[in-house]
Amino acid sequence: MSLLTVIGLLPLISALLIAAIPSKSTGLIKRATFIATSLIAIISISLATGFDKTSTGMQYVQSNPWISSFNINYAVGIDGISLVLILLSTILVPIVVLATWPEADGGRWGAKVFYILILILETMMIGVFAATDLFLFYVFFEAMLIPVYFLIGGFGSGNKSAAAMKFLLYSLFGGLLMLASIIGVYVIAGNQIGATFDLAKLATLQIDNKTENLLFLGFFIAFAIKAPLWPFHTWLPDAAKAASPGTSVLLLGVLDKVGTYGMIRFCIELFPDASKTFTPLIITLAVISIIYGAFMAIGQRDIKGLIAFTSISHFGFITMGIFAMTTQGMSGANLYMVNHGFSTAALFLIAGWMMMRRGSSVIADFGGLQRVTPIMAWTFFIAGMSSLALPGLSSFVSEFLVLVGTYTRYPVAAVIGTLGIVLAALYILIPIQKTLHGPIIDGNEKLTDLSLREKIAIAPVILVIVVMGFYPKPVLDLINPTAEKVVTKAGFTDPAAKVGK
Amino acid sequence: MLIAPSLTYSLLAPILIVLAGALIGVLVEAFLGKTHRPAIQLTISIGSLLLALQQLWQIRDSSSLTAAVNSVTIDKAGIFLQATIVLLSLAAVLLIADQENFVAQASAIPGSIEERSALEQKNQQTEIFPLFLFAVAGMMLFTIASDLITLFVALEVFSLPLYLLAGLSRRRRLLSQEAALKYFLLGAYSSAFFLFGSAFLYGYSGTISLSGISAAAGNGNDIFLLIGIIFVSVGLLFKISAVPFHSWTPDVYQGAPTPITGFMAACTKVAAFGAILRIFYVGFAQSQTQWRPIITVIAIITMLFGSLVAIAQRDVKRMLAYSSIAHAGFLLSGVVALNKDGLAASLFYLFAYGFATLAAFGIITLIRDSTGEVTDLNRWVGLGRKSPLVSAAFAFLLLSFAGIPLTAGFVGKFAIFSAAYKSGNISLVVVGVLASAIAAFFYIRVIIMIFFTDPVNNSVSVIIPSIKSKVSIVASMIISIALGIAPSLVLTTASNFANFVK
Amino acid sequence: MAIANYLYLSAILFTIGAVGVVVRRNAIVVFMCIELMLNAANLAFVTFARVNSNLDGQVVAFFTMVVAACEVVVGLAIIVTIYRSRRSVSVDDASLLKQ
Amino acid sequence: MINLALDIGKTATPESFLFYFLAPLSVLAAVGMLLVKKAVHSALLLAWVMISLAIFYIAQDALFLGIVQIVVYTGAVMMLFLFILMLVGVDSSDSLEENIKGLRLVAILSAVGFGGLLISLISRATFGRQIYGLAAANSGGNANGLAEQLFTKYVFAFEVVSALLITAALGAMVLAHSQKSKSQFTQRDLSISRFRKGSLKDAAGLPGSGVYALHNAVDVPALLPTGKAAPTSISAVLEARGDMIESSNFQLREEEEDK
Amino acid sequence: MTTSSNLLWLIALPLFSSAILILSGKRANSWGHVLATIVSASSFTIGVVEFFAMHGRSDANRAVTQKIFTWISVGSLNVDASLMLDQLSICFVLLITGVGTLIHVYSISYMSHDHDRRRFFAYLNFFIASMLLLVLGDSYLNLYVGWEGVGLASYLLIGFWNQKPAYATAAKKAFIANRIGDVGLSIAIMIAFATFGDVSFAGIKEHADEASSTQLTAIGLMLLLAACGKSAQFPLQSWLGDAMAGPTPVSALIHAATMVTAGVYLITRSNFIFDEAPIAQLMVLVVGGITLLFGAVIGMAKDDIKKALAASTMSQIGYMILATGLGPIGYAFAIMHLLTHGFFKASMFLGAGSVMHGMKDEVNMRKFGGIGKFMPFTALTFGLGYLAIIGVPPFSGFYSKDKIIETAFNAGGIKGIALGMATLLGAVITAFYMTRVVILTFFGNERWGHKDEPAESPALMLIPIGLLSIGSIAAGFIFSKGDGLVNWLQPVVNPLKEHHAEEFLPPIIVSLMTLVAVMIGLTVAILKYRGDQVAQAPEKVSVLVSAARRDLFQDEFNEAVFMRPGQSLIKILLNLDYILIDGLVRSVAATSLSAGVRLRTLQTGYVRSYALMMVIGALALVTTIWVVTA
Repeated sequence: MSLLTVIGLLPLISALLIAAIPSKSTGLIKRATFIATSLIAIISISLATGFDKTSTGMQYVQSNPWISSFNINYAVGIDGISLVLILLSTILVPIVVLATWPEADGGRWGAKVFYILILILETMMIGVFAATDLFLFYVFFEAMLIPVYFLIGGFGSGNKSAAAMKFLLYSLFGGLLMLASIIGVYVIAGNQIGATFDLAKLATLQIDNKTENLLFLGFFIAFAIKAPLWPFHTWLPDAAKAASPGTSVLLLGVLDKVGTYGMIRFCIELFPDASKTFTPLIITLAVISIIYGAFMAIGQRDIKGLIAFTSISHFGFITMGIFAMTTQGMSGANLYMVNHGFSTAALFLIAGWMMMRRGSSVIADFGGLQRVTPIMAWTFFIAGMSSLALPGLSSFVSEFLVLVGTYTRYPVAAVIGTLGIVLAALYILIPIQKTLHGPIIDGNEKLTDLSLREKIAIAPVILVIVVMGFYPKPVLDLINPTAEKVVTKAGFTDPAAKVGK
Repeated sequence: MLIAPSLTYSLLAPILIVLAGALIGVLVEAFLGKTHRPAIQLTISIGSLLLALQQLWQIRDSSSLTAAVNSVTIDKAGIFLQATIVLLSLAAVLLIADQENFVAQASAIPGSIEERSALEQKNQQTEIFPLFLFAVAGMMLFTIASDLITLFVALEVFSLPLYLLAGLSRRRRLLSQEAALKYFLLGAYSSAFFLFGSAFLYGYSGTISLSGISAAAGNGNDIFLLIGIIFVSVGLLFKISAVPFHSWTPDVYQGAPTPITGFMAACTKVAAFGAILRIFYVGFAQSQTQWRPIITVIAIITMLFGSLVAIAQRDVKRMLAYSSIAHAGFLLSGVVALNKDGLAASLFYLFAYGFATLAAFGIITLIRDSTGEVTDLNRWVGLGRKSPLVSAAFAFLLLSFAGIPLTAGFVGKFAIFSAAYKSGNISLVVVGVLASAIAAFFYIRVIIMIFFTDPVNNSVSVIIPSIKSKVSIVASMIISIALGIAPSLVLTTASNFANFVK
Repeated sequence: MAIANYLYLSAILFTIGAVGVVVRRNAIVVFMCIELMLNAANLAFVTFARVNSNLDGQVVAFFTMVVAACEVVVGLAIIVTIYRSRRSVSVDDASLLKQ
Repeated sequence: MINLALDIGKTATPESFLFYFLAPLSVLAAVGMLLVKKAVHSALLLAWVMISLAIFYIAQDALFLGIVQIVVYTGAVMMLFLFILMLVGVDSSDSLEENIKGLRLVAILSAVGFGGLLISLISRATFGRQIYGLAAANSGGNANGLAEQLFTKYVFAFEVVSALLITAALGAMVLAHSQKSKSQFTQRDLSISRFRKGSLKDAAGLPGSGVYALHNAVDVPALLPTGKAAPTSISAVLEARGDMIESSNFQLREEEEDK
Repeated sequence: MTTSSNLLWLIALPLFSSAILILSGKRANSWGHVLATIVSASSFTIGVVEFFAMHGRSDANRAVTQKIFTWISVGSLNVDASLMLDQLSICFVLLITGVGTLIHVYSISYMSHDHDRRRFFAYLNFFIASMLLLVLGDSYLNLYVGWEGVGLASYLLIGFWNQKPAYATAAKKAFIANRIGDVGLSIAIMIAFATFGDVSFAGIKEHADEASSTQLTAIGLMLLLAACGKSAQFPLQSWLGDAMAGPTPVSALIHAATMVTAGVYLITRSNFIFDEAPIAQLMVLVVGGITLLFGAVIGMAKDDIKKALAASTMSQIGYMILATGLGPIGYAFAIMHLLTHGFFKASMFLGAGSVMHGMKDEVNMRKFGGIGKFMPFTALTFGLGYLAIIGVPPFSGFYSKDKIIETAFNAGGIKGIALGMATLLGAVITAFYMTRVVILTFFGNERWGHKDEPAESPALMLIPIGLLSIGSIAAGFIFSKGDGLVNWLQPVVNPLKEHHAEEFLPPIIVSLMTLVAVMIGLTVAILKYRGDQVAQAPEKVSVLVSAARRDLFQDEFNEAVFMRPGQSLIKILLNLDYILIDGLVRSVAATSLSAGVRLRTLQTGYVRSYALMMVIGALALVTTIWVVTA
């Protein structure tokens, strides 16, 4: 059994163990979950240490027959791209667990169910990034929706059931379109090389243009919904507003990355020609997302809605980087996924704590927090700065790579995308001014600053944000070979510099 | 001089055993005191079904066109379908045995003193068991019948008991009787269509055997063949509740006693699809260019219609009825596929759908208030809080119907759509996918009602099921879950058994 | 006269039966219309038996009669039950299950 | 493969006379079935159609079927219909007014279309083979021929039909047979139970109908014409045993009646 | 190239000190300011050491580098986190750390009553670190980090008293204007990478002449945009006035002496690009010229002493930018003016802070008057700064400004005359408004309207002012002595050692013209503001004055052109998102639902209509085959 499988199974096993704890001992449940997920995070780091950075092939591979009639295998393996995303998931989960102790009690079914759902979700998140079998991926891709659905519906606030339903239906719709495409790929594979879902083999298929375009669209729309790209985004703000902060962290931080990850792993790797055909369209959508998301974020009154729309803008950057088809763009987009995961996590967790203390998520209800709760304000500020891609913080490196990578191929898109950074300043500074600065608004005088638990939860995130800003090399080293391989395999080479080296 | 026909009894034994069980049941009704009847009847039913199953296992590799002269074809697919029916029936009979759902005395006028006293005396209408066994035998025969007359007889053999059983609900008897009347009238109506079509098929080919019809194809003028196919299809499409021949489904599903609804929804579908598959794969395969577009259109309409109308339902049984209509559309894709994959996929789908349906209706029997089952969805609100386990099970089944991965429904859908795609019917795949999305809407809405809405103050509760119901529901649930996670065994079996002897 | 005339007759009778089910409200009459359809089918069978020069069609017709008889028993029993509950045999009165 | 037009299958002239005479009549009867108000009339018209069909069967070399049609169908089945009609009220007449809007129009239109298309289709069709008639098949007699088929080729279906018959019987019983919910008590049972019940006062049973007494027991005094109780009417043995009820309880009380 | 391991310490010391102050929270209240000041002084010391080390080396070997680690390496893009100290950067290092240290000292006293003083020092240190990174970075990307870092520091310091909404808004405004500039820098880097495959100064410099002028022009224009943002040049000038919301030492350090001059540094540093891109260079001149007049005009009408000084800063930076636009010869003068301006403007700001300190944070000059006699030291040092800025010889401003005016005239042709006249006009106005400031503040009647007499500030504040004043007096002379600075910078900014093609006017004439210009401005101001003034600003003023008071409508312009349309766009988008995009989604759901509801009515409950449905279904099928077989 591959270490990957072990790591994937650990959360599930933990979930079973948690299930054995009586619901009433919530303290024990929380601690146990935290310890379990932390251990998983630590073990998962060993994936990175044992990872051969020089190789571009899949590592930690394991393949066992699952549904032999369709030649479906339980096949997992990771390359650089998936490794960093798995690490992102496993590291974020304990943080979310630690950060959400009170929020877990506030739901419909109590902490036990909350953490069991989170653990199940963790297994699926690992699975979705590790799967090298198209069918297996799809299974995780769709099954993941269910725990999230219950997390939103059961532990959210506001119009949660409608939001949960919108989320699920939207994603399901996309997923079903993808299913149609998967079936198409499967059948074509059956005709050409024998029925298989093995990604490496599927990448060798010769598909006629029209079919390839349609199949590509099936995949792409699913991923565009997942990673919300304009105009498939409307579920995200609703879901993010309704979901509890911990859920939102996982939803925006990890789950939505499946969309952009899928674009790389499936859209581009399986359908290089169609990718080429659709690149202009996709880049356009990405640019619209960047600007649109930013404008919408500026217009939000609700802090969660704001973060959701900023994410739409960020996903625009990621998509743009992916489809720029340059190594910088691809690596940058990958790094962006990781960085966005952490900065959004920070934003959502702190926003969650703010909202929990204040009992409101309306930006206007805050004010002067810097004076009342300086630590909370600082962490929020740093997270915000990361979100607007301040140099020296993690997002900058990735955003810069994306822009530079895009510019070499699509200068206009890159320039328009760059305008997004002004809007980013607006959408971050306006809420910062309204929440942290200004006079202390009535009702905020007695808010308490971060507790020790909360500090412990947020510290690693802030640390990652800062360290990755200055020293992204370890992660880039993991990503680069794979990103280069993807670009090369899709038939692209970086545009050469006009002069100089 | 009449030469005595030779019947291969060993191959017919599964059906004969069930029929024998039914006959013994009738004798028990006639000669035994009523106190012991329920237990004995149940034992007979289970016993005969198990024996039939055992016999099916014995003959699993057999194949014969002449087991009963030329009336039936024993082949792999037939055996799989029969086994599916028997297995589903085993689960269904346990639900049926929970007599709480059935009328104490069918002849008593609803609301009469007689009815009340029958209830007080805890009378039981144990004739249900032999009727049930007759229906099972008819269904088994329906899947292997290879000439039109045997098909017709089998159709009636399983329909007549169902007409009767549909009217035997303990509560809301007027509705139940109405369901029986509707089912009967429309069923007979569709039989007439079937028969009329058979006549034309006979007129076309000079024979009533499916292989004969197949062999005669292409002899020039196929108008009679087409009329025959059309009318026979109407009869069969009625049984699988394809639009526009579906309209009995919601009414009958709602009115019939819930265990019967479950039995009907699961087993009738298997039997009818078994027959349809055989007829189209064996009898009409040669004329596929004519009927495939027609069935494709019907499949599309059925998927969409079932999914759309289900959204607007407030009654859980009606909702499942429309869901079953939508699933009929999905299954028709397997018929249209007209290849081995399509057959295998259909076999798996029927198996998986059958158990999920049985489990779902089994759970519905548990949700009650003081006046009996509560099927109004508005009153299911907040059930998740009262009984999380049952609600979770029901939610799981709904997700399976919706085709979420890691459920059997998904595997089935995948199998059937990939077969349809392989046969070139991409439009079916696309519409099927869209319909699935629409369908997900109402399944998920029910989950929201159950889990995410606070219970209003009403007295709906989940009763503690009898051991029989429990066994049935739990077994069906286990099969459903197992089929989602590890479908390989059944898929492989279905694939191995996906073979019609022509 | 063409043998096909029997088929025309059969088709006409079948159609009349089919429409009868739609237009009549008395459950018994409705049922009789179904019987008419079965008879029309039988006529077709008998005619086709003649065309096909074999007796299969007649055998089917014979089976149909037997089956129809059984159906009549069950059907009328159901109708009687309904009548006893509702004092009406109008199919329109049995329309509580809807939408 | 012979591809011959339908009109090759010609019938003999007498048969066409028969057909042209009976077929319109049977169509008329069938249409009449839909138009007449009373169900009984419908039933009779249907019987007429069935008899016509029987004649056609016979004309088409299906002697046995023709007879069965008359005996079983027209004779038995239609009688069953009539019987049930009697049961539910023979005068029950169907109002012919339509109460589902538009249904009748649509029904008639689709019927016309349906029939028209069918006829048109049949007219286009060909049998595609030479028609030899049933002379050969019926050479051993029509009934014999049928029997042979029935007991060889279709023997299994024939056997299974028995299940149908049993189902029908069982079904009719389930819906119609009323199990007596109470077993009949005999006089002896009643008597025994009376004496087993509590005190002896019930042992005598209630007074017969028409007796204006409140009690009819050995321990209750008779009433005199004045309305007074007569203690002497009670057996001295009972009095000695103390089983006698105070007789004054039973006097009619005038003052109460005056009120 | 020589490597040095000291460079990292230059940055690391203030950075860590800043982090320590932030992280240790209130515990650092007692010693935070001391640590910060010591650290700043240490950086200065390192700078001095490096300077002398550099001075000791030959021209070619003066630059030192230090590679710290590989920062970003993807494909052909390789950016090291590496620092480079050359003749140009050392000027800045010394200015930043030197003035910075003095201002630290000043702030210890100035901020002593603020309970958040520790945080203030943390920000200051953070600023110093960022600014050093800006000038030490060896590539545009490294520069960019410092560039945004100083922006952030500026944001934090302007908004230091962010409990006042107006101050918080000012901070935000500054950040956003800077961000617009950053877009320029980003795009410039992108173009540079696409063109040269490199983003380091050295790499680009090496190949600059190979690139097409279009690309270079594009890069140059984008860099200019960046410079406009950071240096408050037209059209991104509007934030600087509002930035005076920050504590006065901040205004002195960041918004006068150092950060706002980063644009000048950027253009000077990119001389290899601008020298090859004449159109971009022309634009630099235009921007510089407009801004120097723009700032000067605003400065005439400001009553807020800090805002008047800010306007002056804007105008002076306009001079510098203009100088950088003059090509290889101009850079050194730009830097010279930058350095001298750093001294005198810092000293004046600190002086203004001292006045405010004495006047209970009053900033309105109309409520000052006659302060000179109460705060003699402040008045004196302010006066020295004043003389420097208006360009009275031999004060430092004279040397630097005069050179710029001279070089402007020498640009040749109409361009030269126009630029020269502009710079001269600027000198007139500068003399006018600075005189106005001095008169209104230190002379005339006392108008502060309360009885508390202003007292001279504590020594801790006065010492830095004094030291800076020395700079105001002497710097110009030192720098220009023997063209010391020009020669020092020559290897960096003018490697080809270009000289004036020809002199438009002899230098002495230009100097005289400048002096005359200064005298005109001075005289007009004295005439206008002699005698007693009232404490209220006059209501009825000329159109020009009221326009200048409102910053020549810069905010109104931004509001009308960007903010309002932006806001309505957002409103439209919000509605669009809900009505159109989400509406589409919802309407799909609603359509399905209503289709379901409608189709449901087919289920009438009447068995006959069900039968009819079947008939119609069968009819449809029959029709199909009828059509097909026809």
